[in-house]
Amino acid sequence: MDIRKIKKLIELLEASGVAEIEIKEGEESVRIARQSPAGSHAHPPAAAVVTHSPAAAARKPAASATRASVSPSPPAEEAPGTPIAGEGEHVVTAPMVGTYFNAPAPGAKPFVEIGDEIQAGQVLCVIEAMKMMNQIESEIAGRVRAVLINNGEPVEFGQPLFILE
Amino acid sequence: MDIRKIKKLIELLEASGVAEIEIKEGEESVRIARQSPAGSHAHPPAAAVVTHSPAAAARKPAASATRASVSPSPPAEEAPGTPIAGEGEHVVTAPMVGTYFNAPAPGAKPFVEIGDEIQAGQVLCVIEAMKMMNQIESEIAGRVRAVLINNGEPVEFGQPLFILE
Amino acid sequence: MLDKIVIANRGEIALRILRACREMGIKTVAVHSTADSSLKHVLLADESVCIGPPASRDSYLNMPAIISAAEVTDSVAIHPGYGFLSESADFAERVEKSGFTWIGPKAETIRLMGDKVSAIALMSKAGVPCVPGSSGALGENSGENLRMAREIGYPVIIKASGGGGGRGMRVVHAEGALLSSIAVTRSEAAAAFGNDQIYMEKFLERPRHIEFQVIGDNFGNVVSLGERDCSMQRRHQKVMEEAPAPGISAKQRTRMGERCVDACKAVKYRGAGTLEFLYQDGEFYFIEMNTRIQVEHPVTEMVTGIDIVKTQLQIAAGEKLPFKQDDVEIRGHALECRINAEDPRSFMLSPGPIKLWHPPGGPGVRVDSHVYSGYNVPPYYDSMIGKLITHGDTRETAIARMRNALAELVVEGIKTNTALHQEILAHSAFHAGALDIHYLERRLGLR
Amino acid sequence: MLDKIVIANRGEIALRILRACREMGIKTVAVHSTADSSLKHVLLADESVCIGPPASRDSYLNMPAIISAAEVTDSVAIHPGYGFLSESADFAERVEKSGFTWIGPKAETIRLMGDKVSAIALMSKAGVPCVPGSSGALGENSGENLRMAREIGYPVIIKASGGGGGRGMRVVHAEGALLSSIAVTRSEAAAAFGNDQIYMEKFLERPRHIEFQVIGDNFGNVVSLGERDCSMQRRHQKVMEEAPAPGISAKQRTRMGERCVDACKAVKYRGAGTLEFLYQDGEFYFIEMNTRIQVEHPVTEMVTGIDIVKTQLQIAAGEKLPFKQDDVEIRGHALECRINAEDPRSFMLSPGPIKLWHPPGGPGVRVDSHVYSGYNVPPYYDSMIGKLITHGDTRETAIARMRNALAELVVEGIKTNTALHQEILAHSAFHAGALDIHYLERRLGLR
Repeated sequence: MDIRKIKKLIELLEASGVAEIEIKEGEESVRIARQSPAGSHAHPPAAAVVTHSPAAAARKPAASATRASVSPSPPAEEAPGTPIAGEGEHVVTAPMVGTYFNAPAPGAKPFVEIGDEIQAGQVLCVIEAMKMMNQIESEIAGRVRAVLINNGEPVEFGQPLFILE
Repeated sequence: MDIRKIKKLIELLEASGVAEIEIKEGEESVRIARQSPAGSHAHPPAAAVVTHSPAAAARKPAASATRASVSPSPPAEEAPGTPIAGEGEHVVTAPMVGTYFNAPAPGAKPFVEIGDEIQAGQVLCVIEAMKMMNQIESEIAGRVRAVLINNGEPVEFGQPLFILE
Repeated sequence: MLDKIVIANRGEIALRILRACREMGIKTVAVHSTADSSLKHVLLADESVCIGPPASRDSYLNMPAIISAAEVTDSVAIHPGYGFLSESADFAERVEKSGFTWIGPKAETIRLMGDKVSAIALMSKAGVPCVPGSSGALGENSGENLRMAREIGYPVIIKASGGGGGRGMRVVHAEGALLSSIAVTRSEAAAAFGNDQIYMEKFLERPRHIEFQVIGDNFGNVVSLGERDCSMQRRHQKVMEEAPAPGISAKQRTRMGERCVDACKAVKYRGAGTLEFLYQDGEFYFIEMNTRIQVEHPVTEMVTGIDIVKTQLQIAAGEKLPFKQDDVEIRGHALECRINAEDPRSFMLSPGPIKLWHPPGGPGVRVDSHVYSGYNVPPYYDSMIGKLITHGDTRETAIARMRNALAELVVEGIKTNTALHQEILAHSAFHAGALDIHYLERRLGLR
Repeated sequence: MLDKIVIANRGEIALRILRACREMGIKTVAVHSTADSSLKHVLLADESVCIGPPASRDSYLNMPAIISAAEVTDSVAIHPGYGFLSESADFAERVEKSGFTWIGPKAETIRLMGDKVSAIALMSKAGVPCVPGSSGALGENSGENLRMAREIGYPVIIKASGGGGGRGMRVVHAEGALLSSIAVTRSEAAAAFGNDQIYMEKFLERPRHIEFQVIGDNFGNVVSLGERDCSMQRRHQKVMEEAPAPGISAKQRTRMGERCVDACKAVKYRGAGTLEFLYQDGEFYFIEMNTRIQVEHPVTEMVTGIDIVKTQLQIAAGEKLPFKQDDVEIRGHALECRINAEDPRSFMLSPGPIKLWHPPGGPGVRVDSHVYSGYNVPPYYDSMIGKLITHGDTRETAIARMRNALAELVVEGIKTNTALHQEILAHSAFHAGALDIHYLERRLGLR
């Protein structure tokens, strides 16, 4: 069960009216539950479409059988891993597909850590794609509020990496 | 183009948001248009389902391409041939499939005519089915306000025949 | 060719017949109950006639209403589909007496096959193997009874003529127990049913249900389209079917097909029909013949490439069978899953509105279903809302395609038995094939 | 077998590849643009990776992004589908250099066939017939030119090397007009393009588009799967396809198939490929080879029973072709209609949300489509939202089934070209078959 699969499950959960997903595959198992709906973030309208996609429903037959259909219930607090920036916050997303590294070399000091003040143009991380190390620079100045990915993990285009404030 | 087909087209028109249907088949052609929506009757809720049936849409592709989809517009005045009883009126429907005859024999005086006062149990018409002549009697007393079918035409189960008042 | 026909049925088979008619340029009249006016085939038909209220006895079983509908629409023939009046010899007779063509066997054939005793007698005579037994009451002669049991082969079952439903019967596995079992069953029968008549039959412990599809014309031609395996059953209802039957050799297929064809030729069988057998230890035992199209006919269509419904219509139009026995070739493997509106665990019916219907697609996938997004499944009739059929060059491919198809199928608003099919297909025993008719209930009982 | 592959495409072909993978137990990675996250195959895939923004050049044509996606997901191979990077020799090369298997021909083969001159040279050498012509600039020798035209056969076309798009060309129907036409075209060319080089080619007035499907493995085996007729075109876009091509005899099929196979064997062709021909007066003329799966591959699958996409995957996994030329048999007839999100008269694109999608069903009907009720057709890509494919024992049956299927198809919310297909199928000229590539535009022009 890799990260992308879990991420997709989280997306499915969010896009649906389901409170909890639990999956077992042989040795592995994963359980994803919503937080209480209090304080929920705004919901991208695109998700409503996904709710009704047959393909999405096919992947979660248990869910599709029980949930109320026509109007998707409002999504609860975002699950960990895909936070959305609040007021005065800026999300740095991956400009390319590849593997995320937080430091110029294994064991070296990370480019940035939570709480660091950074300048526009400062290197935040490296994404390795096709054996090339691509330095990812910040477009703005700010302070690192959150790092959203672990060292060495794959990233896809548009995936949130950091929250700056 | 027989009567039942036209009746079905009228039903399709009513169940949809379409203003007009025009069909040509070889030499024949038929055009069915709504009256203005003023004074429209109540709309049976079942018709809303038909609006969205793929089979129904398939029979009127031109209509389905242009009409607004999710909420069917209210149907206009009923087209001639399928009136619905108003206050204080009673519709006599066919209790069986067969051919309608308004008189006991060809050329004979009709059982009832518009304006006739009739008694409960009085014969209203004959429906021929499987070479058998079945006399259809009125369940109530009243006055014949309308005859809804022509002599010699086929009727189906539940088809309105007379309006009594 | 036929000009216009009445489709005297509902649901998926009515749509199946309508599709065949449209392909052949035959006009269609859909007759329906008041509950069924938004059925897909009613909406697609050239004409429709409402024939009665929801209850089947007043609509789909209402012979005068259906015949009247044929009269008022100037139809020339009536297709009964399966179920309802399809095996009513009386209806077939009335249809033909009213001057319409009955799309099915002659009334006398339906009557003959509808009676189990006359059907078995006919089949035995034509060389079709039946379940061996005493064919009558057992006598008191012990030596004679021992000889008979030895001839039938153990295990045998001793049944009280007055019994039934599992009562008044005793299975005997070896000769040593035969005479005492006969004596006990006889005295029990006398006590329980006031009738000490008993008889003896071969006992089949783990039979498979295998059936042969045949089709004949008005000119004495009859062809076998091979067999189907319908052993996957729950409460005698078929759940999943396949063709060809796993483990049946081409030689068995040919030999049994020939016997079925011979029996049908003996009665000048007309139209489509199915001879049902129990199969165990390499032997077939005839149980009954269905004188109509069957739910599971598509698996045979997929492996033979022959359109059985179209052929029914050609035969009814007085044409000769358009193929010969030598033209029939079994290619690949096909599976059918019956999709029912029911809870996959409790099997409770689940009627109501279907909010979203998204059928599967792609190569080797056929969907025979009358439902659509927005269709309301009425509570009055059979729970089947459609059939998924897959075909592949091997049984393995057909199974893989069915698993994909079931995963792609989306039905929202009502419950379906999709999960039951997925469970069956996930099990290695199904992949091994050749399961008996008790398999599914054993598995369901274990849960 | 391959463990996990990247499907480097979108829409129906991506779903087609995914279905084949699921049947074979191959894990799938869907790579997609930000506009495509709710594509059906993305939702069904084991994993998905967003590779860029909507514009194709930044996503589906973004070589590093796709290769990176293969890297981060530990995939072993990349299937390019059709369009996008499927015929990029550079991409095939980079994929293989990055250590992944390219599900397609060798990069050098793609390059060879991508160059029209080298492709024609190869085909000529292998005995595949090409359009006869001067194969170079015409000289001043009148006798020589007359002899050449006579050899090619009238009508011939004189073309300016510097011309194009219909300019600088002149058709000559008889010998009497040849020399003056050459002289006039030459002087016009000099005036118009500053280059008086001209050449001569056979002129095909009413050719049909007929193409041969081939498939080869890594062991030098190549098999022909017969031909398709794709003459129904609008602005060089195929609209409807069929197999086999009407009027092509088994002898022609075998002879041309052999020549195609010989040419492919000469380059050790690997994977699926299509040789496209113009066909007129009983003669084939090679125009180009497509080194990938094609949109219209299902019609060949339906008549041969061979799953071409599955075979591509088997070949990429290093397996031998699972069938021989003698195993390939053409059974019945298949049609394909491309369903596009466009106005059926103006051909304006019609993207947007699909409110209701109800595909047709029943025997002989296959639906390859990635859309569903609620899917939003993005405005960035090809307008095709699916393909209806029908198969029958005869061309007539396939046509009748397609007419039924088109009538049953419901797409609400966007416009589609369904009505255009219905018009084509209603016309007697189509029923007669063997129409040329200009037929549809002539008909559309008449309206």
